[in-house]
Amino acid sequence: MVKMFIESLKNLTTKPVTIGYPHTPSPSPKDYRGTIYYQEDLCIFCDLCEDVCPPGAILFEVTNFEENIREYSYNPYLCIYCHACVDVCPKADEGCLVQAETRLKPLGREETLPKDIKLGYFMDRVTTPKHLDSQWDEFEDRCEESREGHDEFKAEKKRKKKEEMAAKKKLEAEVKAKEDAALENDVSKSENNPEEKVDETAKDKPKE
Amino acid sequence: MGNKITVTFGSQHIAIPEPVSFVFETENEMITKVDVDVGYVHRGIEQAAVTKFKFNNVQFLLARVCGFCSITHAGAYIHGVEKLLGVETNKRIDYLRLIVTELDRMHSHLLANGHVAEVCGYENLFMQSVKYRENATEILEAITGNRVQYDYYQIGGVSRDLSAEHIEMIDVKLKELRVNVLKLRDFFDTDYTFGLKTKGVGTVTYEMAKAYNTAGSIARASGLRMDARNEFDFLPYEEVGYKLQTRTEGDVWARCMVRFDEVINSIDMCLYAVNNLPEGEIKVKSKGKPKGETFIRVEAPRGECFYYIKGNGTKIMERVRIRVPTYANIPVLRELFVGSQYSDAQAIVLSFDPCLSCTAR
Amino acid sequence: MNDLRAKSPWITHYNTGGCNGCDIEILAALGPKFDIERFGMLNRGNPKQSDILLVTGPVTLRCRDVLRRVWLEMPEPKVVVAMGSCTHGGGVFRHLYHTENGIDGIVPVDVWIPGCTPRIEAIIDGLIEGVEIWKNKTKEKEYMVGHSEKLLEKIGVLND
Amino acid sequence: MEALIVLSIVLPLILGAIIVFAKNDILTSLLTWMMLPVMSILAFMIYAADLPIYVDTPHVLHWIITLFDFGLLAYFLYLGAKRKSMLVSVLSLVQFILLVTVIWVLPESSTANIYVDKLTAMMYLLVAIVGVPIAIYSIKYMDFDEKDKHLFVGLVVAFLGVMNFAVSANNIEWFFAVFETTTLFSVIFIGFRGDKEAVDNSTLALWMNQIGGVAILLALLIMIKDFGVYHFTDLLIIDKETMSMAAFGFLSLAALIKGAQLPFHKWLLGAMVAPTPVSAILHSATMVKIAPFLLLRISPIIEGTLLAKLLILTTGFVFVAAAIFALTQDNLKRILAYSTISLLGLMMLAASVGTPTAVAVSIMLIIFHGFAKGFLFIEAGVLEKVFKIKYLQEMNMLLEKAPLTLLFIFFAFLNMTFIPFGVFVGKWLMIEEASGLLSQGSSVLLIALVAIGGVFLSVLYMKVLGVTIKHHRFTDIQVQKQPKTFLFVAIWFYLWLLALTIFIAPFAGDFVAQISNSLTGETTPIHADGLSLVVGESTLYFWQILGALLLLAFIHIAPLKFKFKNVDQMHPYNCGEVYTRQAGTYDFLFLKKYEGIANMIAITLFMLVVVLGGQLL
Amino acid sequence: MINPELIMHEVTLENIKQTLLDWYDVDTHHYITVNAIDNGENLTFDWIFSEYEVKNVIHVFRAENIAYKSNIPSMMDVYPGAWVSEWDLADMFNLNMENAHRGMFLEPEAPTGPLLKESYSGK
Amino acid sequence: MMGLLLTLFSPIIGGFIYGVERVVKARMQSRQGPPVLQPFYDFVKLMQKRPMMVHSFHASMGIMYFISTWFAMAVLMMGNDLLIAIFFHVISVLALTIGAFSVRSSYSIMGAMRELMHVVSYEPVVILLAVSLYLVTGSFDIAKILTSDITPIFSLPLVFISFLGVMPMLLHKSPFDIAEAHQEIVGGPDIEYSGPFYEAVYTARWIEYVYVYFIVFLFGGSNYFLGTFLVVFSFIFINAVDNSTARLDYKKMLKFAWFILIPLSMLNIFFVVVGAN
Ligand code: SF4
Ligand code: SF4
Ligand code: SF4
Ligand code: SF4
Ligand code: SF4
Ligand code: SF4
Ligand code: SF4
Ligand code: SF4
Repeated sequence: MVKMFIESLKNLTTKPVTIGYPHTPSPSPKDYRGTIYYQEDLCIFCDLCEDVCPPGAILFEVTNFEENIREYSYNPYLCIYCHACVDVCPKADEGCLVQAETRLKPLGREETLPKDIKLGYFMDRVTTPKHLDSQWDEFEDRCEESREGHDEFKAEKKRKKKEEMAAKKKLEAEVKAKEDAALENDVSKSENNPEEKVDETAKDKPKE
Repeated sequence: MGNKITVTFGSQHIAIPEPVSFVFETENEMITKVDVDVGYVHRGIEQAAVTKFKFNNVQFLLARVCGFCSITHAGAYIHGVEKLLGVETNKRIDYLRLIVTELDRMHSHLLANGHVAEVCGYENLFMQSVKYRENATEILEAITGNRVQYDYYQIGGVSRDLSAEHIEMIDVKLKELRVNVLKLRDFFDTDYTFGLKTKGVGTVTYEMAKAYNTAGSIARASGLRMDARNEFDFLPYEEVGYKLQTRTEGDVWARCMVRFDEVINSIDMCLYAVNNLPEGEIKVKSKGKPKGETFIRVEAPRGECFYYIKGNGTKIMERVRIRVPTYANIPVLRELFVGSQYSDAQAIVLSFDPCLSCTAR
Repeated sequence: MNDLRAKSPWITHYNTGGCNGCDIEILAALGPKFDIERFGMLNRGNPKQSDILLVTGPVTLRCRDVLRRVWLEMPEPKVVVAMGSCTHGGGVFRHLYHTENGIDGIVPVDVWIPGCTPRIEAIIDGLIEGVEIWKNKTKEKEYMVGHSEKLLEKIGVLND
Repeated sequence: MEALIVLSIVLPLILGAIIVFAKNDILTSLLTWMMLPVMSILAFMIYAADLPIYVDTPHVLHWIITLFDFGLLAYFLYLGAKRKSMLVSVLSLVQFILLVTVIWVLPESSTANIYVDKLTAMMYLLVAIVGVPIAIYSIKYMDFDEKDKHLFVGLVVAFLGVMNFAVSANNIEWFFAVFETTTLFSVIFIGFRGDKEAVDNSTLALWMNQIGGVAILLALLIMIKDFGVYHFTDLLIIDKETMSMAAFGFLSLAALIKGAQLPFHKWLLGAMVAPTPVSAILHSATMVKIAPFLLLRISPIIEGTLLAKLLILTTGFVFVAAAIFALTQDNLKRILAYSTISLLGLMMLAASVGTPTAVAVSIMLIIFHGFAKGFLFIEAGVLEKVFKIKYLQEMNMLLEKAPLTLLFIFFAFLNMTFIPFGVFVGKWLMIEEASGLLSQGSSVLLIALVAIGGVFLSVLYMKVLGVTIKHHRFTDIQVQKQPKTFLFVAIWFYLWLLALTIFIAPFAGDFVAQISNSLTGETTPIHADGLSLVVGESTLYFWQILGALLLLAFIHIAPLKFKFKNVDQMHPYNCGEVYTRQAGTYDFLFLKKYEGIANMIAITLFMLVVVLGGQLL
Repeated sequence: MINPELIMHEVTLENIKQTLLDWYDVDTHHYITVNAIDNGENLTFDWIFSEYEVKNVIHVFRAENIAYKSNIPSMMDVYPGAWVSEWDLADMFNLNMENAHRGMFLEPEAPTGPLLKESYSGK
Repeated sequence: MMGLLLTLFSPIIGGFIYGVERVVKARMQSRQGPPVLQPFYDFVKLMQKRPMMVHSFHASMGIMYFISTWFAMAVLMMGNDLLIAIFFHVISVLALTIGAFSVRSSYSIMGAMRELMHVVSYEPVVILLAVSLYLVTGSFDIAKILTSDITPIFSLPLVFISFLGVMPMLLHKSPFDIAEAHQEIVGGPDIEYSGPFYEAVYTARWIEYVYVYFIVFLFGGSNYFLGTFLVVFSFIFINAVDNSTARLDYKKMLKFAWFILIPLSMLNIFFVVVGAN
């Protein structure tokens, strides 16, 4: 009691330890675990980061099925800044996925929406901060669908390709056969084989 | 009826930041009955650890079982996984882990004591505790990149190394902290009104502590020589000068004092570890998927944290069981209230430093 | 007048089941180094006298109604500041069986503070942001025009 | 004038007898209602007359009264035998022997046996204005499932006559007779319901009061032996310097017992088993008021003596202790009883101090306490009968159940402690007076006792008020129907208290100060300056009186009348939970364990009063 | 790497209480917790203890092949603080636990027995 | 005239004192603290909040608390009797406790009971203070006390000390902020007030500051310089005590007041009396 009394009086006469933030800056220390930045050109789309991210703050949405273009989306408000994605990224050393020391501004009025292209893939699509959460939900569903769609698309494409190939082969074979027939007159040898192969591959692929 | 006053204490109450509710029935402020609800924070982490998360990112989830001992939860899990994977860590890793664990203990203990002072109506003491605690959190922020959620443990190692400047900074700050903690301890020790409020209040006797299998500073304040650091070799504590701290009073005040003694011991350990840091890699390569089961005990700031881990050779764990210190201390806490004053109830609760977020998981 | 008002935001803090990390930082923010009382902020702990509801955590099922009641007990104008990734979609606790995936569906949020755990500077930024929004709010209750009693009763605020 | 005095003593007795024997509802009501104007006018006329008046009585009356005494004692003996109470029998026998001795040694005296001065006239007024409405009230009260209505009302009415007689007796032997008669009445009242508890309590009251009787007889004996006089007026003219205090020691003891001072408070608490009008009448205008009256009668004699100092100590102690123990009670009537005990302590304290202002304080307290307590007990009876509420904890939400009764209770309680009401003025004057005494070197303890006791009483009342108002809900308030008689009596008291409070300055400055002047023979430094009350150098301005009245009026009428429009309503903060919870009050039961100690101290003080104060050593 | 020395005791549900009553010594043994593991068809129960100031020793009382709906005895007679862990398990595995109050952690709308394999493996 | 002005401006003066106090308190905790005008910002804020109440009676009691405190202030400043001013203060306590009792909240009811315990603790000491001032200056009249040539502090040091002891009770400061006890009963009697109604209670507390410090000022007698010094001294002292003590419970408060402060005051009075004779 008495000691604290003296300490109180002493504190009264000395300068407070309060830092002046936000009027004076208070920078994060080196290697502070801040926002994740992404460089699309370096990415090899291995999906490892999406896989490891505990809250699912990184998502890839397939935007173009034909060309297999995936778009990286990152939700900095869901991210727990755990650094796991950077650890796992094979291209992290080159700067594909970097954890910055700076942190994001809080999301409040619309003007303060972060518009940084590099990180705000998701945020850019949001017009009002309200319902950001539910939008992310929708977005998650969409990503899921797109992934499924992409898988289907891929399988479909493969099957088609295979079919085409098979047809082509068949055609070729026919031509060849004709030629051969013309040459050797042996028709019944290789008619059903290519088709069976296509079926098998079509069954296997989407399962992966 | 009539003279009974039912006081709800929580779930939203200024004295306990966590949601937990005590329903006290009081007569002239004396508590005659108490109901406890500790289930507000139940999120289903044990299930999530065996469904949603793969074994190599479960530690991020477990770190968020509780912010105060994020390091111990992740640590316990990783010790277990390393055992299942057969990874042998080197000394440097152990030392680095130890430093962060002990720093975590320091900041946690200082805040816990400060909070006891706060609910005793001793705002200034709380402020002083928080003021000095900043040293520990600043160190932690510098070496792990966050003030609370360190995510420092990784399977086979730690996420960052200590540089020379870090070591220098830690050394300076810890020495400063040591002086300040001694000063703070002196305040707690000699303050008359604080003593009135805390001495002889909420006493857990040695017998009670034993019978209820209490853990952590509650057990040690009652004279029970019980510390996972002493009983389980998860980190090289003996090398760095660990000493078991006990008191015999068992009251609120003794719990604060034990925490201060532990903080000082932790500072000494950290200083030693920082200055005698062995050389080596900070990460050992690990391979394979965990298979088998193991039991892990580690000492979290609040006491012993126990993990049971079972893997089945896949990416997903088979079972993760968490038993946390508060979980062990809740039964004795419930017994303490009846017969004490309502005005002391807050101090009793906070002196247990209850962590509902790990109790309910 | 609104500028004067903006200098006195009082806070009620409620943890809806987070990991405490955020709450530790709130305590630290009250401490001498950051001292949010500089901005007139007091931790009142009493929703009836508060202007800012500072929520942390992913909203467990059991906390959900409590959060609603606390929010309803705050008189307008008020703002809700959601702190940490938990509050946004549940953070690391997203899609667990006992959480509500963040507070967005429970009470209307004005400010989100990113981070797990956010830095104290971020808390201060978030609170200041909240105050900026709060400044322009009025006494009007935009929500639930005309059926307040009923709704209150349903939610259990009119208990007894 | 003599005739009026006799009338005001005899009329109630006769009317009481008629009521008892006629057993007719209409007659009962008629006679009782009639008594209100008659008695008031009688009392006013007597007060306005040229006082003091000595009434000479025929010698035969003396013998009748003596005979009556013996009859009474015989009855008590019979009661003792019937109820198998050794104490009662022994005390009756002792009294019997003492009485025989007294009559044996009683010298002739030419002094008139009935003496009416301003104090007596004031008591008449009190009996008329406070006592009669209670009798009226009891008619209606007894309609609620009680038996023997007429007997009860008759007794109450007759009791008023006995009280009038008691305050006019000059002859101490007569005074003994009335004293014992009041005891008899209280025994009958307390045992009225006839069940075991009632009988036990009445026996308790009997033997306790009999000790008082014994004390009076002893005093009488000593008086006759020492001075050879046995009239109050004769005592006053004896030279104070040479006087032995033994007789007054015993008289004070009788007063202390009648005034239910600790440890003899049990009988007054036991009186709670009787129908509520009994409590109302015992506490307000009659019975216990004999105690301060007796002390006021002898206060000029004992002023400044060791006896007075010891009395101050004793009553001051009771003032504080009873106020503290009142905090532990949960029965409204018991709380009121404790507060009466406590305030009686203050009245007797003031009477023992004996300076003009102190005497004025005592009178002031007698009057205002009479009004307020009568009012409170009446409302307690209403609560009990109409709303079936007896205990403090049942008084929750009185605002919804009984708004009007709450209003009255609230007002009466405010009267008991708050500025600017009479009891407060008494307390304030006492502190002022005590501070004045202080500089002359009197005891510091006196002031501390008054201050502390007053604070405890305030806290007690605030607690009770708080409990009555507790747990109010959102609902609109509907005023409930009450029997008209109850309403009339309540409004009667309300208006009297209000009027007396607004005109407290003239009332205190003219009425009370005059009585005090006449008693002490000095000028009392209290006078009215317009409507402001001036005491020595201090002034209670009228704007303060009015301001306080308005504030308090608002506070106690607000629950009924005041509504905020367009304001959101929200349930109390409950930590965000929806638990139903009980909210009682503190009962301070842990204080109970000190009650034994307090009784021990009180007994010691009693001994000291008699032994040291009476200079028996 | 940690190296706990496990001391396994095989018990059954019938004899666990008696075994513990005989074995448990309040001065030397520290009750840690009770654990249940879902093996897919049945449960395994572990009662786990440590010893004061003895290094790296963990006692495990293991009861295997427990059917889901068995009546599990409460150990509150042996050590009074057992209730938290027991009620917790009762909630999480939807057990018939002696004396257990249900709903300590789970809200009514939450899934029952969330740690049972059938509850989370999507069947 | 001066009295009237002081009364009218007492909320403002009190708010200013409170503002300074918050800064001093923060500095004692080595914090920077709010701006000095913070109480007035709070005032504006509370006025602009949407009014919300539990029920009309409770809300009106909040306002009555404010009015009666202000009235007590007026009596202190303009009346002449210190004792009466002290008793007027009880009316404001009545309004506060009755209001607190009227709501169905255990915090509020406990707060009200504790408030009553505060009264039991401080009131005797305050009355003894008035009496002792009378004793040395010969009057209860405030004007006379302020013009008497005797400086009360010199003959009443123990009374002053015991008043320093009850000041934390009057102002709800640690170690005797028992009725408010934020961490236990979240503000006690104030808990259910919000918005403009809370503002009434909040402002009434400021007036209490003026009330209490004015009583301190009386100890300076006609030496106004000394009076001001005493006010400043007690201000710093009370705040330092506030910052260096834990909250006790109501039984300890009662014991402290009854077995230390009251005897202390009585002792002082006794000495004065003995010295005078
Ligand atoms: S830091 Fe963690 S949470 Fe954030 S994106 Fe990377 S892996 Fe996901
Ligand atoms: S881990 Fe790296 S390379 Fe792979 S997808 Fe993610 S960002 Fe691209
Ligand atoms: S100071 Fe402590 S008790 Fe008070 S609100 Fe902050 S954390 Fe809670
Ligand atoms: S008890 Fe649990 S939640 Fe609390 S600090 Fe320890 S490990 Fe963390
Ligand atoms: S005990 Fe509390 S602070 Fe510690 S981990 Fe658990 S919830 Fe967090
Ligand atoms: S921030 Fe969270 S964990 Fe910390 S005290 Fe508040 S509610 Fe509890
Ligand atoms: S956001 Fe992170 S630090 Fe904050 S409560 Fe949630 S898990 Fe904990
Ligand atoms: S008790 Fe409450 S009002 Fe008082 S300083 Fe603490 S937080 Fe502020």
